[in-house]
Amino acid sequence: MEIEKKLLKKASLEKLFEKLKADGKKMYAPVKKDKLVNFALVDTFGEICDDYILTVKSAKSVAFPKIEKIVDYEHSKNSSKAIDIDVSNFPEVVLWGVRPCDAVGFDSLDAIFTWDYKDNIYLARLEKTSIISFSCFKSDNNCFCTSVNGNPGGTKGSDILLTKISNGDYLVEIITEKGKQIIAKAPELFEAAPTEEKDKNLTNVPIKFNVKDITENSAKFFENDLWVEQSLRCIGCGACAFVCPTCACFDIQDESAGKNGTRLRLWDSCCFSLFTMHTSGHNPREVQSQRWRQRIMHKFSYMPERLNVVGCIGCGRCSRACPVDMNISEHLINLAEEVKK
Amino acid sequence: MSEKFEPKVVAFVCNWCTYAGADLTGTSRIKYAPNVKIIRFPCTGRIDFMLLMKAFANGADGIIVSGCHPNDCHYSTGNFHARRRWMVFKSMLEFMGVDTRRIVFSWVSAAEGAKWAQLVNTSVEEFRKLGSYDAYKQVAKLNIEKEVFNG
Amino acid sequence: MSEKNLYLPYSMIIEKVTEEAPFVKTFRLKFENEKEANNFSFKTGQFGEYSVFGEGESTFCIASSPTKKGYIECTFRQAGRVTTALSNLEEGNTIGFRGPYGNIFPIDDWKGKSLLFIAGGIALPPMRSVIWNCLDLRENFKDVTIIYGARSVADLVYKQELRDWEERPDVKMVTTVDPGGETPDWNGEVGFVPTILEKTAPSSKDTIAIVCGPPIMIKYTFPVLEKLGFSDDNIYTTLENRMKCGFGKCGRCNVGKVFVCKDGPVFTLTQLKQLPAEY
Amino acid sequence: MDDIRKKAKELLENKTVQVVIGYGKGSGEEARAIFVRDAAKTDQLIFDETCLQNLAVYILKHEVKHLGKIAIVATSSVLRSIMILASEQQLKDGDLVVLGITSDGKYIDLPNFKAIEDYLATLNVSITDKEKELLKMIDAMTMEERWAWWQNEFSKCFKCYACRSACPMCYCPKCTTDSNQPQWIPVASHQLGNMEWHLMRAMHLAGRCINCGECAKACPMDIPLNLLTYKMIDEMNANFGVTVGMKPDAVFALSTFKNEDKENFIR
Repeated sequence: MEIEKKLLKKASLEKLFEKLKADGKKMYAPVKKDKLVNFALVDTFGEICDDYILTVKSAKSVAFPKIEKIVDYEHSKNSSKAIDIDVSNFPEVVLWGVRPCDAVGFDSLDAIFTWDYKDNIYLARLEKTSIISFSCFKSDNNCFCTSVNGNPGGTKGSDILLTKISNGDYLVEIITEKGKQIIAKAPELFEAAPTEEKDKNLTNVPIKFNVKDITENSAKFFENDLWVEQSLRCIGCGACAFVCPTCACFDIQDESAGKNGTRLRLWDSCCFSLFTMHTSGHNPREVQSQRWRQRIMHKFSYMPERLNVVGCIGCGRCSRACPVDMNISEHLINLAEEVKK
Repeated sequence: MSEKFEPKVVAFVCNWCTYAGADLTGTSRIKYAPNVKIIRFPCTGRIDFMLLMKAFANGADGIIVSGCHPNDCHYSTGNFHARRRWMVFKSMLEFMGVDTRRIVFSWVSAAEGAKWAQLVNTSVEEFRKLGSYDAYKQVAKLNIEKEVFNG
Repeated sequence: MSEKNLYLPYSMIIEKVTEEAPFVKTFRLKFENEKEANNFSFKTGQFGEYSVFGEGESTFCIASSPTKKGYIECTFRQAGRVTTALSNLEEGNTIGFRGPYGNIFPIDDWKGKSLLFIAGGIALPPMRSVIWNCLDLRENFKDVTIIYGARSVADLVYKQELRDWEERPDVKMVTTVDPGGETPDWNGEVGFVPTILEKTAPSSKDTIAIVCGPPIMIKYTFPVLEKLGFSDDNIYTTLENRMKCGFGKCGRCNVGKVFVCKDGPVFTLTQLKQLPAEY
Repeated sequence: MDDIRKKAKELLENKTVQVVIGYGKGSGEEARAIFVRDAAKTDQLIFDETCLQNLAVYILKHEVKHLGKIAIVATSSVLRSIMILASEQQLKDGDLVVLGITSDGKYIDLPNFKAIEDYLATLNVSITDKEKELLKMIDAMTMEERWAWWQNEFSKCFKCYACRSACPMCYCPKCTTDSNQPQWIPVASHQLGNMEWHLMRAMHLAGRCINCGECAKACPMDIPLNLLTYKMIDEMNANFGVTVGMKPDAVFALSTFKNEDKENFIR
């Protein structure tokens, strides 16, 4: 559908929030708590934080949470049965204050969760989610969305994108049907689109490398000393994967209480040695450099080749969260340079 | 009027002293509170702190840990080692806000059948007064939707 | 949402338990729900996720042949948490099963050719499915040779079937045990599989070789096959990697860009040689 | 600092060591760990107030060990970690070259464990006033408040295990939390799983933690995990009179006992 543009007065933003809230939707927005800004359920507009580059954790948990029930079961010595979960009663959610990069992240998740087999749980959660994004007016050195085909004002993945213009009002871009329905809840709040150009209100994120250099030459990289060099200081925690908007690898675990139990899907990370460890003790990715290679290759080689999408949206969260300063864009620049050798 | 609350109590005891002591309580026909489920260990030194936490997670309202008196350990020093660990463990739990009134440590020898009965009775009475350990049970319960929207 | 829950397993009743070797058992599984049974089909080479509720899921190939209707079989060795729980189950108990997943042995393409099966230890189960499939369609193939080895006589799995194959005039069956693993009344071969393969020296002419076994056996078998004149395209094997989902989402079974669960588990040596050494 | 660079260069040139673990410029404000293997690159080594990481975490890392003999730029945290690793038989005297450094960047020659022990004895290694303050704050809370406070902190955890990975004392090849027979700690990052994980971690570090604070620094969710282990240090001091990580041959306080250990909590 063609993007429709409108104007939302600064003062009307809260009204829009109230309208959606009154509509019975769960509002999920960035909240500052104990120094960190993260998405959380909010009751009032006042709780929402608007002064942040990015939340620490990504928005993915609304459709791919850290713990997700996938099957219920009953079990006893003589009878066991699995019980399907009811995806129809997932709540309607509005994801408010998403950054354009996070919104694009759902594209990568979609690609994974619909690759031949369609994951109905993820899809059901996402279907019930409306994404209201806000363009970036701030960025830092860790941001590199423009290097991976992104843009601080990109519309892809969002249902509605709001860009703050110079007088404090918002340029509203209605991107999807879902977005249209949201606008329809409060049509009186919206006016004719402003003439002011959107781009001049966006932060400037310089392009650091050409992603095609990496995705198209990845075959050259697999056997390369670079991986060891880059990952020597990596301590093998999962912080990068857990804050990442596109990391979708997961673990499945059962938890029982008496006769009843739940099969859970949990976030997992390819940086953990246990991730690929066989029961026999054999581990195909035995050392950290192999696991680091997997993380980068999965995003920049395997996903582009198999799923037609780059598995990284350049938010830089992994670099910010890393306890040992594994800076992903720095490593990607290295890789891009390696091609030219 | 609801039924009177009866605490669920788990006792972690060593095989050589307290278990034998509890046995003596029975053979001496001394009655004591039926709330307690006894779990026998080779030695108090074997009682891993995580086992106590598992008891709480599975609905215990109180825990009794008991073994041989100092210098009576079947393995000479198991209870001395256990004592140090309990000390540290107890203060860690207190620091985290776990209700340590619900964990009773004791020494009961194989000859102290009466002490065992008294220990269980007084402990159960204390646990009964404290009521159900709901704070812990809340945490132990899986609340998926809450976790989903916990970001 | 019309999509089905991908993670919801079928309920399967354990119809028969066979003790194959120490710590190795075979379950014959029957669908609890008849409708599900009728809609279910699989092809040889595919695998599934077997679950014990409360313990988790484990990945094994389907060890029975698609030509044997009405049930599936799996053979597993008690090793981890799930397989330990499985081996404690009895006939009549229920387990969960998801599948079939993965690609297949292209037996239709093998029509008119000779077949050479080489297996070691607990890797006979994936092979057994394709062996029975081919034997049940015996007229489609020329010579059939099976070379199977295990550490000791006790460790040989499917002992009755090994005898059945031995007795068939249309199968050349070679059974071997590692040196030291033989019993006084053992009348099979003694020696490692690659050595016995070299000794048996089957012809490579118009022959497909299917190899399954522990990595070390595979490593020493391929050069022998090459010496015998097998081309990489005519050598098949199956890969195993840790899996959780079975359908390309959980992200742990990939070897380079290849996902064992979707692109495998069956690979030709040609394909294998293109993969990075990460399995 | 120049002394350290000179020393590192010398060690690499005469092939005494194959790698020098030290601090280098990071991508942000904080310095990062670097692994210098080329004598010509020793000028990349820096030391200032941004050099905070406890580098001892790399001593036992497979790929670092694989490079050959190690020299390590050692702040007092690193030195104390080395003492623990030595007392737990993970390191022998002479396994690595220690390039001691004071908090203001002066090189100290520490040729062997004895020298480290003597040097550490001159330092004040008690917990800082700020740490004491925090402990006091929590100690002053009621039981219910403490429970609520910690549950709120634990609710942020998503089990990335950065706390474990960043800790030089967490070197077990297989962690209790990775064991599934039995499943000691739930894998899931829910309330119970998080609490049990942090309790277990703290208990397994009791009497071994040297208060470098890496766990809390590493936590992407800013959970003040080190409070748990500070508390343990306090306990060790108060109950057993032990300051952890001062001697290469110290006996782990929880694998020994005294007849007169306090038992006023035992009925």
